Amino acid sequence: MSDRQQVSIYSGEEEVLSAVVELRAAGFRILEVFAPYAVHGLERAAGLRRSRIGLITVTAATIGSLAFYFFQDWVAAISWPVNIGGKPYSSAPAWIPVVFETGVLAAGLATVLALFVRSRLYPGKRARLIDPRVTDDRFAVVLEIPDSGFDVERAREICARHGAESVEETAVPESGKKPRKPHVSSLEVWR
Amino acid sequence: MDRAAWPLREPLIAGDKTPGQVTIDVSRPLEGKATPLWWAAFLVSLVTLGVGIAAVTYQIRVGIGTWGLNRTIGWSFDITNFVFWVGIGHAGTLISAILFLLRQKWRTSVNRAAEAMTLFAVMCAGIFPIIHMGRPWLAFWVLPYPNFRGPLWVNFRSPLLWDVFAISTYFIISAIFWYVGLIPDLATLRDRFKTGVQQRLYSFFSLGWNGSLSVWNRYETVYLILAAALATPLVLSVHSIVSFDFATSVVPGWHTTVFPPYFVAGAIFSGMSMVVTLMIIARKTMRLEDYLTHRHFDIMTKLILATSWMVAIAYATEFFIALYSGNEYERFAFLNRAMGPMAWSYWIMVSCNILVPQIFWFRRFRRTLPVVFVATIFINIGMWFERFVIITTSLHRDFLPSSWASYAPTKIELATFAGSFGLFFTCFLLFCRFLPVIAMAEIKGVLGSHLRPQTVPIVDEVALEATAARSATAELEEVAIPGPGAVSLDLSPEETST
Amino acid sequence: MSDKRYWKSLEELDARAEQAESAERVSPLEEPIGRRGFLLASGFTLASGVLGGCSRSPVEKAIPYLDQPDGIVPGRAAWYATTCGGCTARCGVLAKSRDGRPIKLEGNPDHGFSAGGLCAVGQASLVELYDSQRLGAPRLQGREATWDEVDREVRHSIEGVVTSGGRVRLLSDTVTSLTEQRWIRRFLGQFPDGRHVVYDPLSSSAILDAHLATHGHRLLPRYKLDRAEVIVSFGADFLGTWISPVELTAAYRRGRDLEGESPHLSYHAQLEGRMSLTGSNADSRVVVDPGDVGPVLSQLVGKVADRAGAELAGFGAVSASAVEEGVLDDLADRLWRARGQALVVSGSESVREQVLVNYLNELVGAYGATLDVERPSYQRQGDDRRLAGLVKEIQDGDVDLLLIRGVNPVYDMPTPELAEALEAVPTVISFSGSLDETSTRADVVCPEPHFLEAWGDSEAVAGVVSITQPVIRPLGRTRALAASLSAWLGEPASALDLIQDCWRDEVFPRAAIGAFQTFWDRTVHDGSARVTAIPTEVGPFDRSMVRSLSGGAEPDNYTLELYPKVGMLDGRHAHNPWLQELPDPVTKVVWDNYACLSPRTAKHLDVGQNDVVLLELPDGAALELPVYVQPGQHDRVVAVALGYGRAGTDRFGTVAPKWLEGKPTVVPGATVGTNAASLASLEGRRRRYVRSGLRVTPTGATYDLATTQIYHYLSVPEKLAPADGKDRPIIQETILPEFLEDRSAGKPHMHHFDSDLWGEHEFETHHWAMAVDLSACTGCSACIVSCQAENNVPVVGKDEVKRRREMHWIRIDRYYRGDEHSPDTVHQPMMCHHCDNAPCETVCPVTATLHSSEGLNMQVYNRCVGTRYCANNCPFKVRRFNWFNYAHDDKLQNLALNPDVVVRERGVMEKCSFCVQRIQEAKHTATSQGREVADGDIQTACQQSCPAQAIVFGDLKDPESRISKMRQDPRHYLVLEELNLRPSVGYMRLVRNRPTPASTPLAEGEEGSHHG
Amino acid sequence: MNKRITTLTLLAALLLGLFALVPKLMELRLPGNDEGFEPNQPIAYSHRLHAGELGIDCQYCHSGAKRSRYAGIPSAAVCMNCHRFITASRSAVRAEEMLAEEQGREPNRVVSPELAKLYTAFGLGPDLLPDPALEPRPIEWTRIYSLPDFAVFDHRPHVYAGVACQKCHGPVETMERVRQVRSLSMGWCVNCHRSPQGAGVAVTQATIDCSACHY
Repeated sequence: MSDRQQVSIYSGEEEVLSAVVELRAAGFRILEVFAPYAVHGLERAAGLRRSRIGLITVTAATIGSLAFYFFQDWVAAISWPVNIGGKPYSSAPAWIPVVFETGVLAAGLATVLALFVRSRLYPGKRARLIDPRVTDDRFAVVLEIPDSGFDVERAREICARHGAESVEETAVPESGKKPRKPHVSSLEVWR
Repeated sequence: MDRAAWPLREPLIAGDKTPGQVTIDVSRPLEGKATPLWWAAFLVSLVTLGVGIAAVTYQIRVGIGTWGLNRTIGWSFDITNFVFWVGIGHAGTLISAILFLLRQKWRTSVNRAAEAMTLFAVMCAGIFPIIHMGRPWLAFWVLPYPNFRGPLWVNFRSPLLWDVFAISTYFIISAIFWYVGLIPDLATLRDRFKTGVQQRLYSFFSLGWNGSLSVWNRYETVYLILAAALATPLVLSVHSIVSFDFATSVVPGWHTTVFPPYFVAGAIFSGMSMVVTLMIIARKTMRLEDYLTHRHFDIMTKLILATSWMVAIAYATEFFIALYSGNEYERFAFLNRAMGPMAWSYWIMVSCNILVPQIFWFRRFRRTLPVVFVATIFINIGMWFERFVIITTSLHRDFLPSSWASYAPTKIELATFAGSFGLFFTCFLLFCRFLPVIAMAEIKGVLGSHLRPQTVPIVDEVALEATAARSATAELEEVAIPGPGAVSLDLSPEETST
Repeated sequence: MSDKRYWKSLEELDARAEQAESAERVSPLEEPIGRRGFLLASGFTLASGVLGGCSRSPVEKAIPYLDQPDGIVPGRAAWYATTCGGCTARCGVLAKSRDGRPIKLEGNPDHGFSAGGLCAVGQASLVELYDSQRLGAPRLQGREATWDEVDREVRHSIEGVVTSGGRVRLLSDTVTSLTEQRWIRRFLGQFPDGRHVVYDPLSSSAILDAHLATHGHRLLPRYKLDRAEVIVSFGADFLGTWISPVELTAAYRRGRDLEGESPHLSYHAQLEGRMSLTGSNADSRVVVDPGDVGPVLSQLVGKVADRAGAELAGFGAVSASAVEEGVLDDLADRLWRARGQALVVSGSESVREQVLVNYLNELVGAYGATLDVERPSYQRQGDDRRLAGLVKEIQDGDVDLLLIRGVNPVYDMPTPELAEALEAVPTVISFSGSLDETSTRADVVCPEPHFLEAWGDSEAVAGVVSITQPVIRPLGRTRALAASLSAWLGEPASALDLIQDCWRDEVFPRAAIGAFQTFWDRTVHDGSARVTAIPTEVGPFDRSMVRSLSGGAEPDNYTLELYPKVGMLDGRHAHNPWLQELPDPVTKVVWDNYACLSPRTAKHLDVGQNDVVLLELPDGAALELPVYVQPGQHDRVVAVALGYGRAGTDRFGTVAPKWLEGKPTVVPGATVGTNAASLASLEGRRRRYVRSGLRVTPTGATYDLATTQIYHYLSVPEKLAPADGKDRPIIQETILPEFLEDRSAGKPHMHHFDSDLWGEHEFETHHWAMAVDLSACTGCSACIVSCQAENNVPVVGKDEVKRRREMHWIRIDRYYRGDEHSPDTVHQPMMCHHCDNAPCETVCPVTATLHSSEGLNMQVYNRCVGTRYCANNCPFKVRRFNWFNYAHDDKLQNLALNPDVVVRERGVMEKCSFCVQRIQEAKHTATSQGREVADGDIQTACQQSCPAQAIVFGDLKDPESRISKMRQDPRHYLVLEELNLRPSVGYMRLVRNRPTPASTPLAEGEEGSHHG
Repeated sequence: MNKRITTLTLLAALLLGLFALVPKLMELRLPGNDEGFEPNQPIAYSHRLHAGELGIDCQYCHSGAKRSRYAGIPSAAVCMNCHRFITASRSAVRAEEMLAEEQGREPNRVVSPELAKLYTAFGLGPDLLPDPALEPRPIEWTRIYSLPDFAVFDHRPHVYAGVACQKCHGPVETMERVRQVRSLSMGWCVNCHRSPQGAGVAVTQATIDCSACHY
């Protein structure tokens, strides 16, 4: 793992998109891209997989719904069955609204929690910014500079061709955690 | 508007904005001193809220008898306000979630404010079921918590309990949705403000967001899940459940199966109107003319017109079914609505909800904001009266003529109602002052959309497939964003991609 | 109640916080509380509240008797038979006493004539015992005194009068007590000119006088309504306020029994000018101006005499009358056909009319059959002629010593000069228990105890003697009339001794029993005893006074009819909050009197309900009153209730809850209602409550009346009526001929889907249910007060009623059907139906209302959070909500609370519980006796009090129970059956005794409904 | 790193503190739960002596239990049934007798200080004869078992069902001073009603209808 990286800054989404496509095609390894807003296609251009957070949503929804279905049935038919309006103790149709709501609630909470945990977002976290403008209107592409075989000129040339405002080589931030699982994308560094 | 300059379609955002300008424009109201107009509005809201708090405090101290209710009419202003606010609260999620699903890009200008409106409206709504209780200090008894009473649980058959779950879920999910949407903007603000309490707060709540693409990737998925899988069914369910309060009862005029869709349509109708009202105010006061263009109002008023017709059909259906049912109590209930002692409320409802929106057939009115403003206010009055009609006129004359009664609100009720507006606007004004009213990160994404086709360029795709050997390209699937023509509400023909 | 102090509400917590705050204030830090200080204080109070809540509940003391009296078990009620003192009817009551204080009165089923029921007034007289404004000590010249002082003073006056030979007059209402009569005789006997003048504000003087004319004896016959097949009443409100309503209602009911193999229904025709409770129950009601009754009676006499073949020598000419010939022919036919079983009654104050009534009764053979003159009633003995004489004497300053007992002439005499004249009487002694209009003008007030705290006796009906026994230690230093008189005669003795003496001498010889003590003990135990009546010598019917009457009311002017209201009577109960809030059975108005106008008259005068009109009589008497539009009233009649406008009723100003928009029930210095006594007259030595020549003028002012019902018809307003129904099938009724053919006659055609989507819950042990016989219910409203007393139902005040928040658990819905000028009236008691498929239960979020294993719809107050959803969803609207804390304004009246029923906090829902406390008590009693609960063990409060026995309660699981059999009766129906609520309360169809269903023209518009 | 240590230390301290609070927290009870209430009574009446040692039946004094809702606190007259004759403990009497024998006199009446309070309540002097100076005054006991007003408890059905007094009141016969041994919470009532066999009762289920207690 190298401790150097190349950072190029762009001011438009078209520029960054084309730069990323070409950089990757040229065999450069993109450590991370920073964007002020979601640019369609950029994730895929940078080689990211789709998130599987949806699985968590489905699981949580199922658990939330089932738990509350059985809880309601237990409350009404087992814990303390009472005759309410002559209805049967197990009045399944009446449980549906709450089952639905608890399913949605559990799913929503779990999904967002998953996002935060997976992306290590937590309140009060100090943001590690590649450039103060990336939350405003600039895009940044971070290339890995391997210990050898990095064609600095080529990289600079591609970036400049795609409208990079600046291209710099910098050190990988020191406190950046080492990736726990090396096979996972090195984008980890920028979490 | 010079249409020639924009060959494809009228732009969503006027003034040829760049992302940086968006940041500047949206952040402007948050920086520096508040305008006198803001202060005036805030003070008025705060005073109204104070009046409301005083009224509620008085009511809780003295008794619910300080409301004009009686043994026949157990609910009136309280639940009317509740349903009204819940209805208002529906537009936020609708605009955010459903329009997001339908890829209606114009939503980006209004979704943030609409979501905030949802939250505040649900807050206002949630207050009423609590304070309408005779013993609000025991409101926690509606929660199923373990206890030393046997244990004694709650009654899951009660629509009111469904409400508890529906409203709290709706509030939580809406809050999450809103907050998740805010995170990138908070980060923008954090980085724009260099110091100060505000900056520290933005920093705290922006969760260390740094715009990294991997997080954006996950974020987009979560946002889609929240919108598509959760918020959309939720928004439909919540008002359905609210309508169950009435639909599952035996009261003629309440006991109606058409209520769930009727209530949802009504909620969207009223919510949209409220959004339009607020956006017109925000546009003027916060100088967001470029972001809230006539096109936005054009689309929204069309939606209002459509939902107005849905509501009209519901009114007609109700009447028809009552007459067709052969149930004399049911028939009477509806005749009484239209011609009984409280017919005035019925006719206010009909004129505001059905007649007034018909002006939106005309493009000229749709784009004349003062007209739109007045019309939407009338619609909200009408929608308030719709709930009042359903609740009060059904209750006031039910089965036994001996128990028929009439209703007039007391000062306390009026003050409480006003107070809920105070709360709403206080929250909304604070929101305008301290948080970006326009979703910057989203609007930046659609700035040039009128010039661009909607899908990711296929050429790039092919090149990518071919060259990125290292990555697991096999797993990359076409992020097939449906062409808007396929599923669009067909309200914005301009959106059709070239 | 015990003095437990749990904090159960925020207010109480706040009250503690205030205490804590005041503790804070005495701290030496004398600085004004700043923000920090405030926070500190609020934090402290909050903490103290929380700690107070978490630590030990407030410590209670338990103070047992030092020596527990025999027969008293703490926590267990004891029942004592006694005699009601609510009016002069003197019904038998059972007083329920818990821990030494009476908490409920009920009818005594073993009593000689009242037969188990008890009217609203009787029920409510309980709360008067705990009236803190009752006098607790005698008064002398306007200040409190001791009995010794009073006795010395009175004896001094007596001596003076005895020596001077001055006039002594005792003015009292009807005295049925033998002991009192004895001592009055003895007391007055010591004076050369001592006289007892009996004065009934609700007088039957004309009947007594008429009998003097026709039978040679001034007597009030006993009316045997149960024996009458045909009852024709000329304005006599015998089911409401006339002579002895409980007795008469019970008898009326016995004559109208539809259960059993041979149902029979007496025929009741009512000819009256206003809509009385009795008229509302009549099979046939004829509207006639009371001023026209004379000619109508004469004509009827002519027709009946015709059929009887009686000669009418000297009767005089009979002219056409205000009533159609055909109607009178029909009545005459019916009377004649039912001779020997027919009865004519009249509430008229005219002796000449009453003589005609007597003659009619004589013609149809009522005497000896439906009228008992040998064993008459003593319930009303007032003599208007002597009263008029006394008034003149007083005004002339001829009376030297005046004793006033049980009446309030300054209030209810039409002679305003009387008050001044009284001042001029050298000595006025009042026996009033409170400071009323008259006793405040008395020199000496010797308060009598409430009937629940004193010994007393009575012979209200010849041959039926009853005992009044104390059920509580007297709350004040009061003394019974007989004891006072005996003390002044120099023979002081306790009331008990005096009664026993009297009974030993006068009553015991008439009883066929061995020993006095046995007789006494048995009578005290039973409450009443039958003894040989003192024979009344009645001569043969003397026809000489029977003269036809002609003339009639002037068509250009209105006729004023002053009438007593059920509950308020002559005004002696005006300080009773329960009765003030008791809806009038017909008008449903509370807390006020008003001028009843017919709908047509109201339209003619262009006034509506709440518009104030000025009533003026030719003699100058005038009064302003709000209008109440009364369907079924004669167009020329204006009816005004007596008994209102009592001094001191502004005490009720504090009854209603105080809040921003709350209005006091009565403003300080004002009175509840208006005193209409000034409109009466004492002309011709006769009190007249019917006055002709009335002028009515709208004043333009308005005054809000509070009613518990604002829409009065069974049919919905015409313009809102759906095609298939104006009349709601809530009341089902039929007519006798159809009923005799088919017992299910009157059942409407309804498509009823009688099955459930799910299985029913089984009730294993009991399934409590109730049935109300609409043919029996008269609407007298006794059940309302009985329920109020039993279940601690609060009084909420006029403003709350106006806001439609009355709290009565049982109400009586009164509906008119048909033409507003002569409608049919029905009374339908409505209470919680305890539906097995209860809509209220499913909607409660906290399970505060649910079904018991015995079929009860339970309302758990302490679980209720007060969403009111249950009330909204109740089709019968029988749920009541505590909008405020409705406390007794008179704290002493808290002693009337039933400790077996919890007092509900504000913010909770309440409703009829089927008297679950009685069910529990009966079950526990049965358990302790090792048996099952038997049918009839449990009587709900409403059922017990019902003079007509219209309410039946019991167990559906017992196939032999009365309720099970009633549920099987084809006459039984369920209200709103089509909703499949499976209510446990059912009704027995109303059957009217008439040949054809009355034509039912539609009601006009939305009369009577006022929407603000 | 320092930060992490600080955080951990703080967390540990918090946990430790919570752990220390546990016994205190265990003592905290919900409002209305007066379990363990053991007040001083105006007369130090010993249930251990009367019900335990002497074996007097509970219902001898608390006779309301099968006749009424309330078992009742006995009227002072019930005490006098015995204490008209027994005025002090046997040992005290014997001591006086011995002393009297020693001094060669008639033994004086010995009145224990606690019983003296009973006699005073009756207005009796030291000689157990009415003392005109003393006004009879009932004894003010401190109530231990008490339910809120909204709950009705009736002793009768429980006594007739054969529920032993001790089931709810604990081993009163061993208590010198009576202590509330049950929470009297609704759950405690209901759970016994659900399976009354635990209370040594033949019936299989007692009612758990709300209206059994709340009306």
